[in-house]
Amino acid sequence: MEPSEIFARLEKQFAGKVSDFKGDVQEPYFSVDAEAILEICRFLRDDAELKFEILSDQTAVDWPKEEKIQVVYHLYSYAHRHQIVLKVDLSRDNPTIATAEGIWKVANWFEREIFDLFGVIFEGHSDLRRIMLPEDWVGYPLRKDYVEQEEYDGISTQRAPLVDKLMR
Amino acid sequence: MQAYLDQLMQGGAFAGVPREVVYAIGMLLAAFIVLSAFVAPLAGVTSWLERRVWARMQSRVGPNRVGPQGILQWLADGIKNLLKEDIIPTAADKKLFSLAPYIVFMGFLCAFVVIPFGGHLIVADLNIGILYILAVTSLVVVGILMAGWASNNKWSLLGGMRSAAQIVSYEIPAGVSVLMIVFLAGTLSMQGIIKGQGWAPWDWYLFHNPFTFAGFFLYFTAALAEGNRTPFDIPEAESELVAGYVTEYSGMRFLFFFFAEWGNLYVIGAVATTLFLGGWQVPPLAIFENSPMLLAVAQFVTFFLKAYLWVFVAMWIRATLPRVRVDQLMSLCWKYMVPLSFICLLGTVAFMFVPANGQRITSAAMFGLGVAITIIFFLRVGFQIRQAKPELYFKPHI
Amino acid sequence: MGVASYIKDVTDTVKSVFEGMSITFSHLVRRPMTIQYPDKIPVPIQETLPHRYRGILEVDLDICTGCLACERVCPITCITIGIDMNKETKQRDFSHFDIDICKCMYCGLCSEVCPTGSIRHSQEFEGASYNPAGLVRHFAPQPASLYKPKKGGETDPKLAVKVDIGQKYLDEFATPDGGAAAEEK
Amino acid sequence: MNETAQDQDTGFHTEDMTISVGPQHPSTHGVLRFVVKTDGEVISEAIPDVGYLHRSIEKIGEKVTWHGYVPYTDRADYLAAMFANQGFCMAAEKLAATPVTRRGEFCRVIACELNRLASHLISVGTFGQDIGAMTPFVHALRERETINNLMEEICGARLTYNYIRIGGVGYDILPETCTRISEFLDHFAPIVDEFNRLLTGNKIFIERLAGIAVVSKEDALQYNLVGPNLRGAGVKWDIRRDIPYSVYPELEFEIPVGTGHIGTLGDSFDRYWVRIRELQESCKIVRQCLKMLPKGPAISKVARKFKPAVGECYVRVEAPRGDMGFYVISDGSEYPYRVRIRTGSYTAMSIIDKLSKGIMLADLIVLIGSLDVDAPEIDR
Repeated sequence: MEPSEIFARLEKQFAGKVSDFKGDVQEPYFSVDAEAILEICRFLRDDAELKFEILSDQTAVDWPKEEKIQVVYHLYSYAHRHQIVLKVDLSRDNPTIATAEGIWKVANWFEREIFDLFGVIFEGHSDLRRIMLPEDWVGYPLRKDYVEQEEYDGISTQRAPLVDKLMR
Repeated sequence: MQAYLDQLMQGGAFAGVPREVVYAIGMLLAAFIVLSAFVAPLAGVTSWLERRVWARMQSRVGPNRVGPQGILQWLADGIKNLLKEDIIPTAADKKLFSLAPYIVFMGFLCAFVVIPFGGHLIVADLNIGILYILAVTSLVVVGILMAGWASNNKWSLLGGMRSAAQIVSYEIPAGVSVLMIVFLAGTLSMQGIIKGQGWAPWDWYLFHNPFTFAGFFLYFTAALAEGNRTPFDIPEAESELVAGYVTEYSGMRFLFFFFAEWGNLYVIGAVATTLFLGGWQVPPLAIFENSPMLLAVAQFVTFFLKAYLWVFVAMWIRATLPRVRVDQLMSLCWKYMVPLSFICLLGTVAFMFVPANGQRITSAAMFGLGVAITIIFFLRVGFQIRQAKPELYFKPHI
Repeated sequence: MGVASYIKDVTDTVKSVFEGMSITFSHLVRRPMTIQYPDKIPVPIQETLPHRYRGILEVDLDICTGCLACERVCPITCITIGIDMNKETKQRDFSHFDIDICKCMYCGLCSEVCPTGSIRHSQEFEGASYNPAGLVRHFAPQPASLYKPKKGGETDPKLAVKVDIGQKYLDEFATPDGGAAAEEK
Repeated sequence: MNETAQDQDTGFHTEDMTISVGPQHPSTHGVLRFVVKTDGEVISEAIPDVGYLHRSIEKIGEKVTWHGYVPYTDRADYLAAMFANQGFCMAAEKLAATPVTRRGEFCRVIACELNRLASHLISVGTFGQDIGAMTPFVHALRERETINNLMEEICGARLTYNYIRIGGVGYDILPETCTRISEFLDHFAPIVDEFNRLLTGNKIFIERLAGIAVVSKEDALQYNLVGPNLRGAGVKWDIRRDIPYSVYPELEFEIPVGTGHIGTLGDSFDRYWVRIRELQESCKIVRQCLKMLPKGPAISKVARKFKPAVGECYVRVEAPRGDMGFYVISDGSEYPYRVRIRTGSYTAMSIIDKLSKGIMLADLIVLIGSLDVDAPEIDR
């Protein structure tokens, strides 16, 4: 199924909850309302014509200028060999979204990583802990305005450069 | 030994010293000589040879720097380990922790008492020799369990527990296989068993009948398991249990465990040789008749080479096979080896009623089978070499 | 468990062990693959490395034009070049040309962009040092003048040799075609 | 604490033992850690703990230029660096609509498949070592060493290649290198057979693998297993064939799928066996590529200041550990806006928690080895 058809189908099913379809890019995507993400994901997975049984990738992108963090879902269907990208915009101050763990189990770890590196809270997640960084790390490194803490457990996070600073 | 001391005392030596003290000092001296002159180099050289053999089987070179072809590597390793810091973990049970290596070591060293290196070269030809060996080698399990428990480490504990289960289970097939030979020889004495066989291969118990032939492999497998060798090295399985019961050991204590393991290999080979391979029996050549010294040397060399062949086989098996899982180890023992060894035992007993002529024919046939298997094996080795296309062996830049 | 499968298990085990042992035994008589390092080879190890080997960076300052292309392209910023105006000769001089080998990840980007082949990967790879500062290579210990390529080829014979070495390096290593394009011509 | 009915029967009080497997453990390849709760030898739970090798490669991607990021992608999975190179370069080419020369594509495939050989060899080799067979491990590494030598000849590095560049490949494969590669392949084919006779056919090895840690097809899809792990579960899915890229459509190769002929479909043996057969398939691919290698430049003209158009793309490549996805966003500047690397080991690691329930401690090692999880790829 073509991405535009998928979008049309979803628009019919979930009027007003999906928007901004972009079809003329490399991977066509559309935006989804944060509240509706669970039901749309479940529909995408279970509908016989769509059958997106694979959550290829789930990640987030920080857009400080637009004041949003975008959670991106890359879905793929082995049965129908089509793919679609969902984007959910969240506020940067309090990014909260429902977990997709119940739909694709792999989302468990993807969401942990997003929580770790972006600070997005996934409501209903069974095990929302930091995964890459230590439990007591401060800040969310993949946010654009992240500043590394100066020391961690008494160890400096910086190393003095051995060669002089660049003179460009 | 005792007779020799008696002789000395009659000659007037050690006047005024109580007889028992002389005996005790004499035994200690003998033990020291055996330990330092035979067992230590043996275990050491075995460790070096194992690494070399292993390396060659893996297309490597192996340790070849210390001494000619690296033969003194074991000395360097020993000195290194002696100089290392002896660490006893704070939470360990200090007494048991320090004691365990010695118990393991003692278990294997005591076996040397009854190993018949030659017609007269034996410390004590006990009339229950083989039973004694089975008994003292089981002491090892006490030491290993002690090490595993006293280390206060979960890996060590798991290793110790595995070892206990393993060694106790494999005593049974090993014991039954030994029993087979005891029935045939009618004695438990090591020298008696050897004297029951001849110098020629077809006179060996190995080729006595099909059941002893199978029994030999059962014994060897069970002995490998008792010696914690691959494929049964699950107590120290380094990819699962880090190092098993030796995880917390370091320096000399660590070395003692491996000393015992490599020495034990020789004990396995020696017992197999005694039971199945005719021991020190040499052909009755004319030159031996006038020279007991030469005879003793020939017997010692024969026995040593036969026993060492099985040490080599154990190294070779270690280089070849993966490790079994702990439950598979148990099922291998109880489902396969125990029934098979009992079948072999019954078969041997039944075979004892076969008339002497029939026995001789069977021996010859079994010897033929043995030779055939060896020939097939070497043909297969040739096939493997041809199959790997050595002419295409890829040469690196160098 | 049937008797047949029981027997099959036993024979399978015996057969596969036999097979495996024949393979390991056959390796006893094959040539080992390893070599004695670092001695016991007829030539120094550096000479056995392929031409494109990316070892520790070296700079031939005599033919460096000071274009700073390597400094800009370095993703890890381990190269720093300082160029000052020499007041006496009114020419630009290198004040320093340092490479932090600690940081360098041997990606080869710098030697590819170099127009004269002055910065290049040597065949050297043993870079152990007692402290990190020992791994900083100073290629311009005292101020040195920049190289100016002359039209119509280099005339100074000493420099000409170096220019040729650099050009040869560029042709054989840094050009993406690896000489294949030249072959076609 | 886990009181079972048996405890009440015997009156004994037993507790679960908590063991920390790793990060320094001989068979957690690299630095993985599992908090394992066991009842004796039987695992009741193994909780993976990752992050010991986190090098923030995704963050670095936002700070270096497009060309400069290629050597960093090497480090994402240093056992199969070529694929990360290719994935990122494909993403950049897609964004900037840069053409790739035909010779460049073939050079890429040759290098990638050689790299796949090297990666699978280390995977099956260390798998043997985990189970206690040391000799196959060294034999596998011996062959990998020759591949490393070939790689050194092709691009000058043994592990972190930085070979594939935006627009093609950095260095052309020379004719003499081609000869050496085909010589190596002639030598390698019988070695794989020997490896099979030595290890794969071994009864103990089969017993250790067959029926252990079975991944059903549903689980494989739910947990998004990819690559040999997915194919081992019986799903015939290979990016090279199903979402074709590069010149793979022109090449003939099979996609090995788990059959469950020994044990159960989707068990450890199937995953292992898929890898072994992929070795042979990769040899086939390299042979074809060497024959078809066209003349021409190896890289197309790409600006030094590479600035792709604003946009985003998601590119998949079939790495040895499965689908490696590169989600790259460009804001039109000299630096990528966001680079996301989605790796096969990461999802494979997340299934271990589920599969480890009720297996033995020794099987956990088999499970880790058969999923071929690779610490650098998980943590990035």
